[in-house]
Amino acid sequence: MTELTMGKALNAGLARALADDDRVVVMGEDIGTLGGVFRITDGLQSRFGAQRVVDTPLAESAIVGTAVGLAFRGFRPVVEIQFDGFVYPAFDQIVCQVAKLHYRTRGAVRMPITIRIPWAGGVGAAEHHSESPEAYFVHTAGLRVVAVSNPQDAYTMLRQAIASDDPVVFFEPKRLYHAKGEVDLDADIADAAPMGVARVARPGTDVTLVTYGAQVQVALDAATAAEDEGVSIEVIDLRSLSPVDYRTVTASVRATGRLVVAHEAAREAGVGAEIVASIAEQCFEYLEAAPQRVTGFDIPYPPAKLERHHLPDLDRMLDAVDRVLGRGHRAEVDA
Amino acid sequence: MTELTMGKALNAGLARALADDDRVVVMGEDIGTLGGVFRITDGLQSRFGAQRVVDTPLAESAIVGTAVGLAFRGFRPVVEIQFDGFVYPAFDQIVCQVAKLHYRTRGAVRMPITIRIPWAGGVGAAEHHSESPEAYFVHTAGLRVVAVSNPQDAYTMLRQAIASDDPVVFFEPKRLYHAKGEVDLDADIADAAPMGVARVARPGTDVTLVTYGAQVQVALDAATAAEDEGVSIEVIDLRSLSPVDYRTVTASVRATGRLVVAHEAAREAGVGAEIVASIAEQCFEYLEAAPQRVTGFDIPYPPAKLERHHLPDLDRMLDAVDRVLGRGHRAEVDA
Amino acid sequence: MTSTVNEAAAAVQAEPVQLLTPDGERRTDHPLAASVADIDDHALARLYRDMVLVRRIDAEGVALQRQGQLGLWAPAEGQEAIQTAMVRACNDDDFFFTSYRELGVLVARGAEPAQLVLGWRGEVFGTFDPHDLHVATPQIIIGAQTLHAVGYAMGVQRDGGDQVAVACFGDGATSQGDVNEAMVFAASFGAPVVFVCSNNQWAISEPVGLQAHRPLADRAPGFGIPSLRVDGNDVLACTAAMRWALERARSGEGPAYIEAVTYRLGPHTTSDDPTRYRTAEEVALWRTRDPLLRVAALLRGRGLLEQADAEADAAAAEFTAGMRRAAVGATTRPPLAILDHVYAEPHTGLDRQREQFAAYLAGFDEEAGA
Amino acid sequence: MTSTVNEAAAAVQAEPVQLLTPDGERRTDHPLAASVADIDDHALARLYRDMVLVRRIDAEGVALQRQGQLGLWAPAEGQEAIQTAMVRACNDDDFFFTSYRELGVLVARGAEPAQLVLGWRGEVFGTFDPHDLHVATPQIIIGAQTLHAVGYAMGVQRDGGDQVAVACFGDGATSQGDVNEAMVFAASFGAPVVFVCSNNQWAISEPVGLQAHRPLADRAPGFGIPSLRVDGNDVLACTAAMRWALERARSGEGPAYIEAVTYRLGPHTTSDDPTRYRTAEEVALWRTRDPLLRVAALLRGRGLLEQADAEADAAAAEFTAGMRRAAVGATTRPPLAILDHVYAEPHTGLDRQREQFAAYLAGFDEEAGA
Ligand SMILES: Cc1ncc(C[n+]2csc(CCOP(=O)(O)OP(=O)(O)O)c2C)c(N)n1
Ligand SMILES: Cc1ncc(C[n+]2csc(CCOP(=O)(O)OP(=O)(O)O)c2C)c(N)n1
Ligand SMILES: [Mg+2]
Ligand SMILES: [Mg+2]
Repeated sequence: MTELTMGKALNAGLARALADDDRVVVMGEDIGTLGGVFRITDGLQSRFGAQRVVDTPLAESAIVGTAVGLAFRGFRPVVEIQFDGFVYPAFDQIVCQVAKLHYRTRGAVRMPITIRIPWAGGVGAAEHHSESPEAYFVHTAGLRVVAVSNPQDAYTMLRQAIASDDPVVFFEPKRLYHAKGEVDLDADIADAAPMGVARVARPGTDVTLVTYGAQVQVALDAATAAEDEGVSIEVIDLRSLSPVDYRTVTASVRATGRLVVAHEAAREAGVGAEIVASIAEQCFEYLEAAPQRVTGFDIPYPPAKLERHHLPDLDRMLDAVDRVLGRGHRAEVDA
Repeated sequence: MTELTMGKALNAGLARALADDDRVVVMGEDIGTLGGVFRITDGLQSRFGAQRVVDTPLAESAIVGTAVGLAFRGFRPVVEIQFDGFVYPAFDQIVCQVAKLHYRTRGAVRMPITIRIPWAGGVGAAEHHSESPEAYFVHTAGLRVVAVSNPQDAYTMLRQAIASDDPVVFFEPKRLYHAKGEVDLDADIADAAPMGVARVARPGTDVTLVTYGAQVQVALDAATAAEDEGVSIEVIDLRSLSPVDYRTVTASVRATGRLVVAHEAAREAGVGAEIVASIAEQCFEYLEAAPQRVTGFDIPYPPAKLERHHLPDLDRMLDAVDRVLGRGHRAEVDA
Repeated sequence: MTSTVNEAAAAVQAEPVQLLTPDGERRTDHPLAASVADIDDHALARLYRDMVLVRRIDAEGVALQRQGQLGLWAPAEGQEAIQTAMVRACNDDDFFFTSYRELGVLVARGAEPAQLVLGWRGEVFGTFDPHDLHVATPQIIIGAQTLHAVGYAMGVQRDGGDQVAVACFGDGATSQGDVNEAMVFAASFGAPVVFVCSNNQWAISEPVGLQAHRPLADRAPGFGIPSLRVDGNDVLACTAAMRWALERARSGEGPAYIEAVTYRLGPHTTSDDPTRYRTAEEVALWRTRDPLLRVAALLRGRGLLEQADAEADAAAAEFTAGMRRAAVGATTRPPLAILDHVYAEPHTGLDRQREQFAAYLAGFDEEAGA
Repeated sequence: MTSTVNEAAAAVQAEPVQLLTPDGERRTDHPLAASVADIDDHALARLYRDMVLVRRIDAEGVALQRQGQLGLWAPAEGQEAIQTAMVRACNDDDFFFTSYRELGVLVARGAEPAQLVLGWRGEVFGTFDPHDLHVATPQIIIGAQTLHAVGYAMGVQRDGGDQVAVACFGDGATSQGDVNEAMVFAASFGAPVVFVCSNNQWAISEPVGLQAHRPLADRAPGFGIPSLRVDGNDVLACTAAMRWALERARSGEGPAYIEAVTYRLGPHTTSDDPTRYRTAEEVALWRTRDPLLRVAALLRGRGLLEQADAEADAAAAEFTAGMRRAAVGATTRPPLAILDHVYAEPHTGLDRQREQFAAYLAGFDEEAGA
């Protein structure tokens, strides 16, 4: 085990994938000489050469579109979208090509493309640099969508994503890039939990709190705080947003009878809506209270100085926990 | 009252908007000389001139992006996206500009842009011509999203959308373009129900069936069929997908205790997820059974010869109604 | 000011390159003529047969659509020369990324009759394995395939192959961001890709003059990509242009661009009514420039036409009969097939939907049985 | 072949237009010189003061960021000439659509100190009413604003105004689909828009040579848009180019394109470390081409420098003090403000969220009170 930041773990995962399979090509803006604006690809170009770690011209649709062509030729492209808010120019190529080509060709052409996205807020950034677009991709059949919450998952799941024969949209919470954790760099990715499986980050008995990405740590903190008040929260880190590991989520809700889902993204038709709806359908008779969502508001991501009011925090999570326990001392906050 | 097809009602709505306000400009591919591939803009260019009804070069991002510029200059652009599946190249301009400019400028710049989208399946079309992308826009704060189900709404709501100072994504179910209905062409749009309000398309007491667009007719047929079996279905035509008129929906569910939501779009993080989640939250104590969704599968839209298996139909709606009534005689179909 | 301002090089190439006149005369005075000197009368007869076959297949497609056997068809009539020349100038493993209209590419690459009809019939999307024909599934999203071609060519650069990628698109497509980005990437990386714009004068109802006020071939040089504007109804000029472009690309000189000036003689698709936006005179004028007529005239002069026609007729009769059989005899896949091939690897969400859908369908069988 | 193949007109304009040498000599031999003959020494002194003010404001922005008063700053150092010239050549109601780096445009249009800092501080996005300054809120999505400029110009065509829209973007932006589509639409409609590409040699860490192997100005003519390549560090050449472009646009001749060859002397933003991707020598070389130095040299020769510097110093001192006050004294809006202005009209969904958020916030007050 080695202690690494999430950023370094991702770098190690990319290096390992590049070393293991010469069909892996890493592409994006500023990822070569500079090593990426977050340095996630630091040193990779000098180690693997400019043919394998490619600085591209400034055009996201072309980055993804040429990745599709590389996949036609048998490569495994890993593309970096510089910030979450810059994925939209590539949306057409992602939705109409990356997601659909395997279906269109009835399996004759595979799209083993990994789309890495430095993601979400909480870092005091400018407009368009703190977006949570994951629901768009979850709603798009043909894609797999994952979100990591710690260095070990970052390392392992990135390698799994690159190894997957399906396209994977890979969300990296940028506010955790500097967070440290133990990483087993030698573990076989086949032995590790598959990227489609959720993780019970903290067991509990009273309330199931489902979340992903940077919010996992907030949820764990909320669980610790709640413990003092005698409430036992089970925190589930989804890891995979599409497909969702409902086996793990339903098992928990069947035990607790209460569900809170938290994410930074806007609420309307977000991932939380899907989780609440699926659980309402699948665990109706187990639910003891109305499920609750703690989410960003249905607004454009606000300016940096105000972002903390938009983001779920410990108080808002605990408020929702109170509500789901029927002891809401504040007005309902989220609907 | 005049009997009109939905296509002609839309044409009349556009003509009226062009006549009433010379700041209205209609733009798109093939909408001028040809009158649009669906003839929705038929005759408008010869009547209002090529400066007001504009055939544009073939580029959706530019169509929406120049509409933004026209809005900066005080115009009210109405753009046509030729088919649902061709909106994605414009996604960046819609999500980052159209939806956010009013927020970005704290109200100094308005985006009264209407984006018309011939929409959804059931017409035996080629790939990319039968998409239901509405959830992407519902998840995008700053947009209003509406879907029409009959000629009168088509006429009135299109005029309301154009008159709105907010951007509106306007979905027109192409399989209803030839469906006829009575239209009051003289009604004042201020007197008509606002576009944000849902409509009880058929009252009922046992189950609330919520849907929109072309599925409204399917739902009404299902309600008729169910009546024979002694089940009374209340059909709600949402009309507005963002915001959803929860007042109407919750009132119904509080009365029936049972909810089915139907749409053609894929299920994961779709509009149905939002409705089920919101109702689970807002009407928990009224629900007598797990809500049910009847949706397209989580697959790319399938080839024409197979599309009927993908689309909700009377049988699948009745199956869900049976399930929500606890008398499912078939296996659960949707989850 | 004229010495300072950059204007597109107006006079470099006023007229599209033509090596075979509408009267069937070969032009040998043109600098490009030498590059097709090896194409003798018999080779021309083969190209002619290819083109006639495409025309017949196209007509059969339209007929099948009119008879309700196909949902739609996008006619290629009038564009047979560039489509045929493109493929014949290539190696078999050069990879094509085309739009929906490049019927001639599929035919020249040996697509089976069923592969030409089952897509338009709405049975499946892709009708062939792209790796078999070295042709990607025809693209409907205008221009998207040009980026795929560039990416493929970048792959060739990386694995040391000698293939060239060919990006085929229309005049309307030149307005799309993707097509321009494709030129940026191709030029930046010097990728072995050939851009072939079939300027058939119309993008549905929009004349090419709405997309651009200048020849489309003028666009590429500013991106650092040399271009040629050729008579797209002249199979020799198209061949010469392709050879020039392929040679450059294969020898590592990077991308090249061809504008083939041609005409869509038929409607945009069988759903389209072109009389709403263009005159009968215009169509009549272009009929005089028919790519088949000029080769026929030449072959007639050489006494080779009759045999070429007979051979083409025979091949076409067999092929179109196959199309008809394939359409009429098509069996639609079972409902559950719509859930196949969404993913390459198992997917718990979809597996669950499949199970439930199967049970639902089985319920009907039970009902029927009961 | 050379007579047939289209290559970009290589020799039309080898060197960027220069009317003021780095030594401060005015060139009168150039065909464009006449168009700025009216700019006498005093007018040059005014331009100089404008540019110095921008440089000082820029330095203050960097300083405020370093002191933690701002979250970020995108330095404009080195690009003052084109930014200032652009605005000064325009009418007050010509409308600018810029990127985040066009500080000089905002300054020349009279933005207040607070309007230059509150955005970078993270208090608000738009700091001014675009209709007041006739400048759109600076754009972060690379290239997106170029389409807005074209649309605005299309609006001018429709309401009969005489304004011109100016689209400002960088060298990196030229690769984006949107920028190319903007040229397509502008050319197609003959819209009164001027494209100004500030080629500062770098797009973050990527040299312009990665985006294009040819001068960026070569791109436009193929779209039917004439272009000029000018020394972007030469305020006279920039002014001449803008006058040429504006004159064309205003008289109905359609769009024009200017590539201003300049250099970003500072980092991409205050978060960037340019030593990772470029050499000190390169920066030193460009420092000799500083747009301020050459005007200063001329003014010094005319005995006007001292006064111009004194005036600029005074203006800068006042302005930067205002920036500091605005930053340090900024009050962050209350939490509920994040829900304002999402829509222009009432929205039931958001109204409900506002109510609930207000009640939630009030809960804290009660707790605190209790
Ligand atoms: C992104 C996108 N927008 C719109 C369409 C609808 N559409 C289909 S074909 C066509 C015209 C294409 O014209 P051109 O590129 O000249 O090709 P041609 O059909 O003439 O071969 C249009 C607008 C589409 N398929 N994709
Ligand atoms: C669509 C999009 N992609 C990526 C970025 C990230 N980004 C910000 S500035 C920049 C470089 C822009 O270079 P250039 O156009 O030359 O302008 P400059 O910064 O040099 O003024 C990049 C890649 C962005 N803002 N928007
Ligand atoms: Mg065409
Ligand atoms: Mg730059």
